[in-house]
Amino acid sequence: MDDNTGPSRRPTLGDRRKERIDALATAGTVVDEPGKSLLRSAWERLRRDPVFLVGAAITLVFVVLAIISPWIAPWDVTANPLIDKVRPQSNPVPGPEPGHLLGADDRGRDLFSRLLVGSRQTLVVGVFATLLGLLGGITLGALAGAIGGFVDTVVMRIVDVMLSFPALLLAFTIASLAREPSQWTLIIAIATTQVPIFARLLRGSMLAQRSSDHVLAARSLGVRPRAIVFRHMLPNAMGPVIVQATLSLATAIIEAAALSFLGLGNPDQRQPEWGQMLGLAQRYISEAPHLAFYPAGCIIVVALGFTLMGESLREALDPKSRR
Amino acid sequence: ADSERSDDGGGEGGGGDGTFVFGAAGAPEMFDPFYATDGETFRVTRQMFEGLVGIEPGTAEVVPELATEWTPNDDGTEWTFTLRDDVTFHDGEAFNAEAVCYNFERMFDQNEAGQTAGEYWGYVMGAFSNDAENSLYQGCEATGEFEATVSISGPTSGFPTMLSLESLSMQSPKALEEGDANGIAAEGEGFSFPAYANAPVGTGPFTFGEYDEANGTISLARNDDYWGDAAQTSELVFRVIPDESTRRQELEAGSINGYDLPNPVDWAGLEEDGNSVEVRDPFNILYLGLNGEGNPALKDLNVRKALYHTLNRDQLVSTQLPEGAAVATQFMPDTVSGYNTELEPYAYDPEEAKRLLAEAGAEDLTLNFAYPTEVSRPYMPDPEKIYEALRTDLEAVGITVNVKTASWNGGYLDNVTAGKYDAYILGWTGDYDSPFNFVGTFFGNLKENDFGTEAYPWGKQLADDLKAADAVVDDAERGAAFETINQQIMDEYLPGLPISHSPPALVVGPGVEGVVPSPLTAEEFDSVSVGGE
Amino acid sequence: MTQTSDAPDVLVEVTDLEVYFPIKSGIIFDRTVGHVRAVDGVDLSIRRGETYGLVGESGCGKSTLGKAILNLEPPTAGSVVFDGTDIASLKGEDLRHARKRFQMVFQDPMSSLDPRQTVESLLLEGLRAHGLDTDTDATRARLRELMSDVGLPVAALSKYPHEFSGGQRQRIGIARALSVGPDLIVADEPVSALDVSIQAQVINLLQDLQDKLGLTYLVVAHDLAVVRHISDRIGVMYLGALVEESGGAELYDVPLHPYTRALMSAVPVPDPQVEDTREQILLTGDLPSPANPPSGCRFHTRCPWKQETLCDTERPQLRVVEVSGASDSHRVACHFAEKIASGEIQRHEVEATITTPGFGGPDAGPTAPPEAYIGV
Amino acid sequence: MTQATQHSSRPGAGSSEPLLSVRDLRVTFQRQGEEEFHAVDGVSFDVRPGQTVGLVGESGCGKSVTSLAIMGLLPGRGNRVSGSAIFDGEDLLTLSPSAMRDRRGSEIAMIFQDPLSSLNPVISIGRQVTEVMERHQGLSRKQATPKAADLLERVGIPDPKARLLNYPHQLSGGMRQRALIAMALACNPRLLIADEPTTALDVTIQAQILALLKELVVDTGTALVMITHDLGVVAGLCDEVNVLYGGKVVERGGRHGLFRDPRHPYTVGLLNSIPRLDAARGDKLSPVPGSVADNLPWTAACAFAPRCSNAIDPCTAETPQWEGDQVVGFRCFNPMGGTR
Amino acid sequence: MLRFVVRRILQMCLVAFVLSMLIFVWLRSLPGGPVSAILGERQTPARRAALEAALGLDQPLHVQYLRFLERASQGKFGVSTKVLPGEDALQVFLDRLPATVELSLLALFLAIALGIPLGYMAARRHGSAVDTGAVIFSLVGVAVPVFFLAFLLKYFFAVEWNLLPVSGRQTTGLDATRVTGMFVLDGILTREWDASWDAFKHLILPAVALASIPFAVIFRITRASVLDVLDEDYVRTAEAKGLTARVVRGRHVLRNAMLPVVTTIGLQVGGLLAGAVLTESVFSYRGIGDALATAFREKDYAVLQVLILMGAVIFVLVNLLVDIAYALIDPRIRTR
Ligand SMILES: Nc1ncnc2c1ncn2[C@@H]1O[C@H](COP(=O)(O)OP(=O)(O)OP(=O)(O)O)[C@@H](O)[C@H]1O
Ligand SMILES: Nc1ncnc2c1ncn2[C@@H]1O[C@H](COP(=O)(O)OP(=O)(O)OP(=O)(O)O)[C@@H](O)[C@H]1O
Ligand SMILES: [Mg+2]
Ligand SMILES: [Mg+2]
Repeated sequence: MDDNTGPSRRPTLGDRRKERIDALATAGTVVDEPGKSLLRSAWERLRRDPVFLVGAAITLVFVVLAIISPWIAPWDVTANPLIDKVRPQSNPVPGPEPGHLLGADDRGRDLFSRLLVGSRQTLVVGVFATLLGLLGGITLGALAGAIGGFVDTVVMRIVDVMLSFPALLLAFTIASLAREPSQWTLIIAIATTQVPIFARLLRGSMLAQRSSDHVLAARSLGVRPRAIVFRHMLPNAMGPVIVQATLSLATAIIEAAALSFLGLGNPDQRQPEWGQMLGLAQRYISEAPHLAFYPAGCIIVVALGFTLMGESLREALDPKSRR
Repeated sequence: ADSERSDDGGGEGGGGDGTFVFGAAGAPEMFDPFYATDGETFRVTRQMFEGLVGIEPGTAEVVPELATEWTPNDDGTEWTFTLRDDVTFHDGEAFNAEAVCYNFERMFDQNEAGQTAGEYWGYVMGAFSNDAENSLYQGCEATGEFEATVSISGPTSGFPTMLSLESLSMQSPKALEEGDANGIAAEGEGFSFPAYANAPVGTGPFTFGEYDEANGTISLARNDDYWGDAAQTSELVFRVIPDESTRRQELEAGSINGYDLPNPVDWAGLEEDGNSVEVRDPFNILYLGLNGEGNPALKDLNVRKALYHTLNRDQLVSTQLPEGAAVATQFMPDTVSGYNTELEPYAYDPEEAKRLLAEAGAEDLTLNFAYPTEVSRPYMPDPEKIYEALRTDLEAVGITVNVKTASWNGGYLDNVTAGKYDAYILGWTGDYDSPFNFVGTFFGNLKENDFGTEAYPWGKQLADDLKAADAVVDDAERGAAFETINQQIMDEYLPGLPISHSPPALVVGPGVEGVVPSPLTAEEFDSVSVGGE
Repeated sequence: MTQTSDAPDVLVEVTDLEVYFPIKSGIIFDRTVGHVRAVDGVDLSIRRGETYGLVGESGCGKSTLGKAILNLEPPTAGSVVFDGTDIASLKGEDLRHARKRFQMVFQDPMSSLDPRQTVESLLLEGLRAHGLDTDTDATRARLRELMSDVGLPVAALSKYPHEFSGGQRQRIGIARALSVGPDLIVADEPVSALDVSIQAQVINLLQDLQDKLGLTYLVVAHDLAVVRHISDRIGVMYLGALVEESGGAELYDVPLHPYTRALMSAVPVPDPQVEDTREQILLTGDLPSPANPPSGCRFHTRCPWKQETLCDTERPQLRVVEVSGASDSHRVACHFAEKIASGEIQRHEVEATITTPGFGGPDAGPTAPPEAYIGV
Repeated sequence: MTQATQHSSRPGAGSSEPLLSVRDLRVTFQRQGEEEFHAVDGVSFDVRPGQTVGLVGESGCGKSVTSLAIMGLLPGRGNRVSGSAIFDGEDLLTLSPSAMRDRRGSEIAMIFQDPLSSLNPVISIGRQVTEVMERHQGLSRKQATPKAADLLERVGIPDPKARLLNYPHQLSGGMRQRALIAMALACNPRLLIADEPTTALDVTIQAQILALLKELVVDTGTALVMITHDLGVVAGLCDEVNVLYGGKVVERGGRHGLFRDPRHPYTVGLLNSIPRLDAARGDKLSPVPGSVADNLPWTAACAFAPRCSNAIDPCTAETPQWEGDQVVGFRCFNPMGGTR
Repeated sequence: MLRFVVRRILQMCLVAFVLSMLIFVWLRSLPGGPVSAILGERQTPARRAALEAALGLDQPLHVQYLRFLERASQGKFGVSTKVLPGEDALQVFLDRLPATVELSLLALFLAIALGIPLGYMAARRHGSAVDTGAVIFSLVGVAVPVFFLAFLLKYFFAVEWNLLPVSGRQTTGLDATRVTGMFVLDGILTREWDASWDAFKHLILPAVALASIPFAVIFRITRASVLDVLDEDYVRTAEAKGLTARVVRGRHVLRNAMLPVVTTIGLQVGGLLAGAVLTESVFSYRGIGDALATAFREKDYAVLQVLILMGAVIFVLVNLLVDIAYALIDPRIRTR
């Protein structure tokens, strides 16, 4: 251990040094601090982020309402208790009265109950559309990202074309293709608009994963290709997709509202849905704008909740923005 | 450029200088009414063209217009029209019997494309020159300078009332000739129209100005050489404003003087703001169509009656339809001759309905019941609302309703025609005052009707009865025949369930006078004057 | 020095290895318009139990060569005979099974570990892939052994990579490579991402492991001092090809290639006295683009000993030269190596030329906006 | 303050007045929901005209933060800076932002580590050079352009006129770093701070850049603060070396003295960690064990104690004080060599 | 660069061809069709069949498509059935184009003029109340249905305060010379200032409504992009050079931050076309969107085909322009 070949003298270290090296090398204490997991530190940040908290609160209230609304709604949404008060000219939409907080709609159905229960359809459409979109996007993106080459080119060309269509127009096209509109047409239409976004996102991060060292390492270990895709690439590539999904929920809700506003939603309009309520309100916009105001407000607030949550989630998870 | 607002024209009465701006819901297709099919086009051409016969303002009654009188021969196959002698076309051409016959021959003698495009002629006359023996129209002869004789293949209630149809208006032979009016051609998926289609020449109180396509305005100018009373405004402008609430806002902002089909909801508000809502007499029928082919249970008359009893039509009419709407007792409104005043509406009686259903063994009836979207018709301003009400009633007696829907042009009509729905809502607005135009349209054609009457034992009988009644020359006799048929239809056949008649309205702003609402939505604006603010 | 015996027992024989990356471009469909010659005709052999060091400037193809040897980057041409089998021509399952014998250690200890796997599952993965985990107890024992080999506590098995420091992560990476019991380990810049003190720890570890397990190393690095420290033999790469190869000490004592000389003289030594007296051969300009390499000797554009003839026309091959101090395992690819060594040819100034980095890749479109907003 | 040292002769250290005098510089980061973190913990050093001062240390020891704090370029929120940095009689830390802007680029210039990301990709090299002159020398763009070409020539960029029109991506790493240096030199600054200017470069290029910097210091008398983790670079370039650990200077000396007779165990450890080109193969290196993560807080101990082979009891109980002066010294209870 | 443009144009042709086929098949596979639109309640199987035969719709799909191609090769894209019956669909498109161009340009201008500064401000004050407020505001822009926004705009600005016209493109009776079809421009060209002003007043409300979504998108991209750039090393270099805040902001931050924004603006053109459908309808604004809405409702195949196809072509062209503009700002692409 001497450095006689070196041109300069260096002090030799005492015996304690060897001990220490050995001790440290074998003990090799596992450190906790430096690389605190991204998720955990993200959570730490989120917990204190007022923007996130507001978003989460809105979302939570909305989800809870959507789940329990049928039980807490004061009226059956399909019943029309105030029908006899409706007069197309003199009283098109009965105003508030005891028992009917916000009055009724144009067929005497309790408006408040419908708004409340409307959250349910909205949530169902938003969630299912996003889930379906995720499913499709993940499949396509994973195919393109995992196989690459020709498959990638073909899939991405399709995705690019889909992306270049304005989302609403695309959804509209899909929805109008259905012979009979239903809630599922709506969901599928919106999911379709989400597919290319998720696909591109996933494919991008899959590609990044593909050329990453840890995948190369797995490959050099001789891990089977399928295991590489499912154990290494996909899980690591999912982060941005998940964040996007949160944001997509907001878009899905807005799009669903727009489509059912255009009459492409559930043909059974007895079950309330905010977009469809907005659509109905259009006829009364001059005389009873509140009919449009409530559902529009609900849509905005809920979309806001998801967006705020998604945005702050994205910022929290993005190492770049952790300044 | 001159940016004067349109509403400040003076209202000095006859021959005033004002401009009347009317908000139309859609753009006209073209200006040759012969090839046109839609109300927005007719609204414009109506101001420029006249027919041999006209309609008394405010009613559906036929009155003399370019012909002062007409007489049929005994079997009603030859009609002699005495024409006005003081009429010239806008281009200065004289209006006379030759011009009339020229017009008939022009309409009759269509090329292949013209036969399809000349929708209304085909509809009322049945055929064109290439299939002359099947045509109602058989010929026209100028029997004098101002006397023309039109022969038809057989008597019908529709003749000569049908000549009041906008499509069958009189147009200037010279202009027709020069503009190659019949030079229509099929091209691609549409028809290309000759130059004449955009340079119409008629005899009416207004002459064609210009169609500013880019701005969506059609302007007509007063015809100062009009044979009748000159129009009250010097200019008549139609502005295309597709959105309903925008039309209202335009009216409120004073930039238009009136518009068609105000939302019933707005009527009260509009009146409050000093506008006047002119409600037309209903000339339409909304019915619930039934299809026994698709759902055999419906073949049972009792089941159909039961369905009828479930419908709370009084409530529907009072809560969902505009004021002035009425519960229908038969397949035509009371303004039409042949209307049977004796008929009573089927009562709202769920108990009776249940009993009848039970009797027929159809307690757990399931209906594929459809309504159209993306449409608003005079007889159903909002189909979904009406549907919802009907559905609620049906479900109340334990009928299972499968909700079906499609957009009006996006398959609804096709599915109705193809019998894909067990039940559907649809209706009809009369073209002219003729019972056959209602019931004949519905059941007169045995092979092709939406009710599938061919499958019923009485179907052929009904069709024959209708034809026979239609061929009766005498008005009173014919009316009686139709009354009988109406009663049979409602009591014995009940192929569908007539629901209601709705009054469409139009609204004009303050200071506008002289609008006479027409049940046929055939308002003529020459009598309209525009006052100051 | 742990030089092997006279009859060299060759573990890896690389012949004429080429790795070209196509440059794609086209109007509607992309076609290949050229190649990046990342590795452009390399011959080398690695003996069993030795450490072969590969140095060169960034972008000269070291990593690509390392990966190509392991068939992680399919070679365009040439063969890599590993213990009698040509790895370069292996495919699919055969290749996968063969991987048990040769492993890789990466530069960046963080990115080469899957952040979502515990150390245990990272290590198990290799065992599983090769059916080595049949017996649970044996597997557990094996994991313990691995951990102690690389100097980590057993408790670390249940942790995730982010919970370790850089040096510890590199140890995990090494353990992973060791897990399947390979003969050859290719280490691509195993220490360049680490701080000096950690770097030294890892270097020591690598040496210990070699002694203990009889491993053969191919160490890729741009730091000549590191390579020199751990290698028995060193290959110097320039623009896709070896320009010189010899034993470590000999390379330092008798550098024959002008590039090696320049490289050697550029390495700063942490000793002011040496620094003050050191003669530096400053190269001008940068490494030319491998997509468009210079003709003849690849180094002629920057060579202070460049001659009027031969250098820019003929590509020199690796050869053994007759120079005092150079053994017969010392090969160099320079036309004038002897004359330079003897001082017959003198150094001169070189006019710097600008090297444009990159190579005409496909038409890259504009940067896409953040994906998240596309849906709006 | 005396100038004489027993170890080093200082070429170019003619002036006795320090140009920059950093005293007790502290930078504390406070991020939402996290504990305060002292990235720089009382650093003091002097820089004289024509002198090259090195700051060395492992990653995270606070080198960059020190330089950014002096330049007033620390990211806006969440940090606290105290102490002083007297430049030419003024405390840079208390200067108004606009006064600081006037100094930056003209009197004090800085070169960063990554030449690609430190150059604006969408602005031509020429423009990026001239804008400094426009800003500080009141030149028009026309007037500045020939000067910019001269500058590029001076930092060894061939065909400078043509290069002015190039964009960063069209240059190689070495050329980019030269361009960055040209920008820094544009207004003949009196102090140049180079934060790891060669770390991203190859050795051959590094040699070129180091030679260039050396030449500049000699030619212009500019003072240079050289930040690096490479002791080799320091050995070749610096007159004075500061070894940083955990945000504190743990040892300072002239380069000859420091390399010959390092006192702090950390310095020794660093030196022993480096494989040397001129050493034989096979010798085990003797690195500092453990990693920075093992640090103790300076407030109650020597941060290095857990990794220190020389640690004695006080090391984990007290903060070691600075032994020495502004020229040489160390911070250790149990230094190596023990001649002192 | 030229190669890039050629490449994109060829790609566009290919896309247009494929798209034309897709649209063709798509339209015809939709239920309903022009026949029911023309016949309405008078539809019977016989009349349907007759009309279908006359329009050639009874032919097998591939025959129809071949016919379409044949006509298209002669520059005829079919005749409108409902939007402007008898007119060639391409002419309908050309007639309607200026209106939409005028409207979209103003909307885009508004969206940019508001979105970029606001996005920049929000990024500079990242996390502050201003930032959050701006994010919420932009979200409202996305979530409020156009018809509702349009109603409010019309109600207040036109009806209540009588500041602007309710709908349409120009006051009726105003006798303006038409040159390009863009009324504001026409007024300027012919020096009919009042016509120009009048047309401009008609543009404001629809443009504001149309701008609501692109504004939100541009705002959010700008914000994200500025946040990214502020973190870049070269901004720090610029600061180290002592450049004034204004220069740092304009030359170094904004210019780089604009790159993704420019792309976004290109993508927004597609959105504008889609948005125009609703906006033009509620403002009775006779543009492409209005034609598209009518054509869809009335199943005017020829017009639908041409409008969608041309919309795609415009979209691709605009994005080509954007890419060129992009290359002009970004030397990394220009000098390739
Ligand atoms: N997948 C690839 N596609 C195209 N070119 C590549 C690819 N991988 C590497 N190259 C190019 O091949 C050349 C050699 O790359 P390589 O990574 O082997 O260099 P290196 O010597 O390892 O450099 P470094 O020291 O920077 O790691 C470089 O010019 C690089 O740009
Ligand atoms: N903006 C910041 N916010 C919080 N902590 C920071 C910030 N900038 C730096 N630090 C912390 O300050 C410490 C010193 O950082 P600094 O960048 O000065 O290290 P360095 O010596 O330059 O290291 P390197 O060699 O990696 O560049 C590090 O622990 C780093 O994490
Ligand atoms: Mg490499
Ligand atoms: Mg640093």
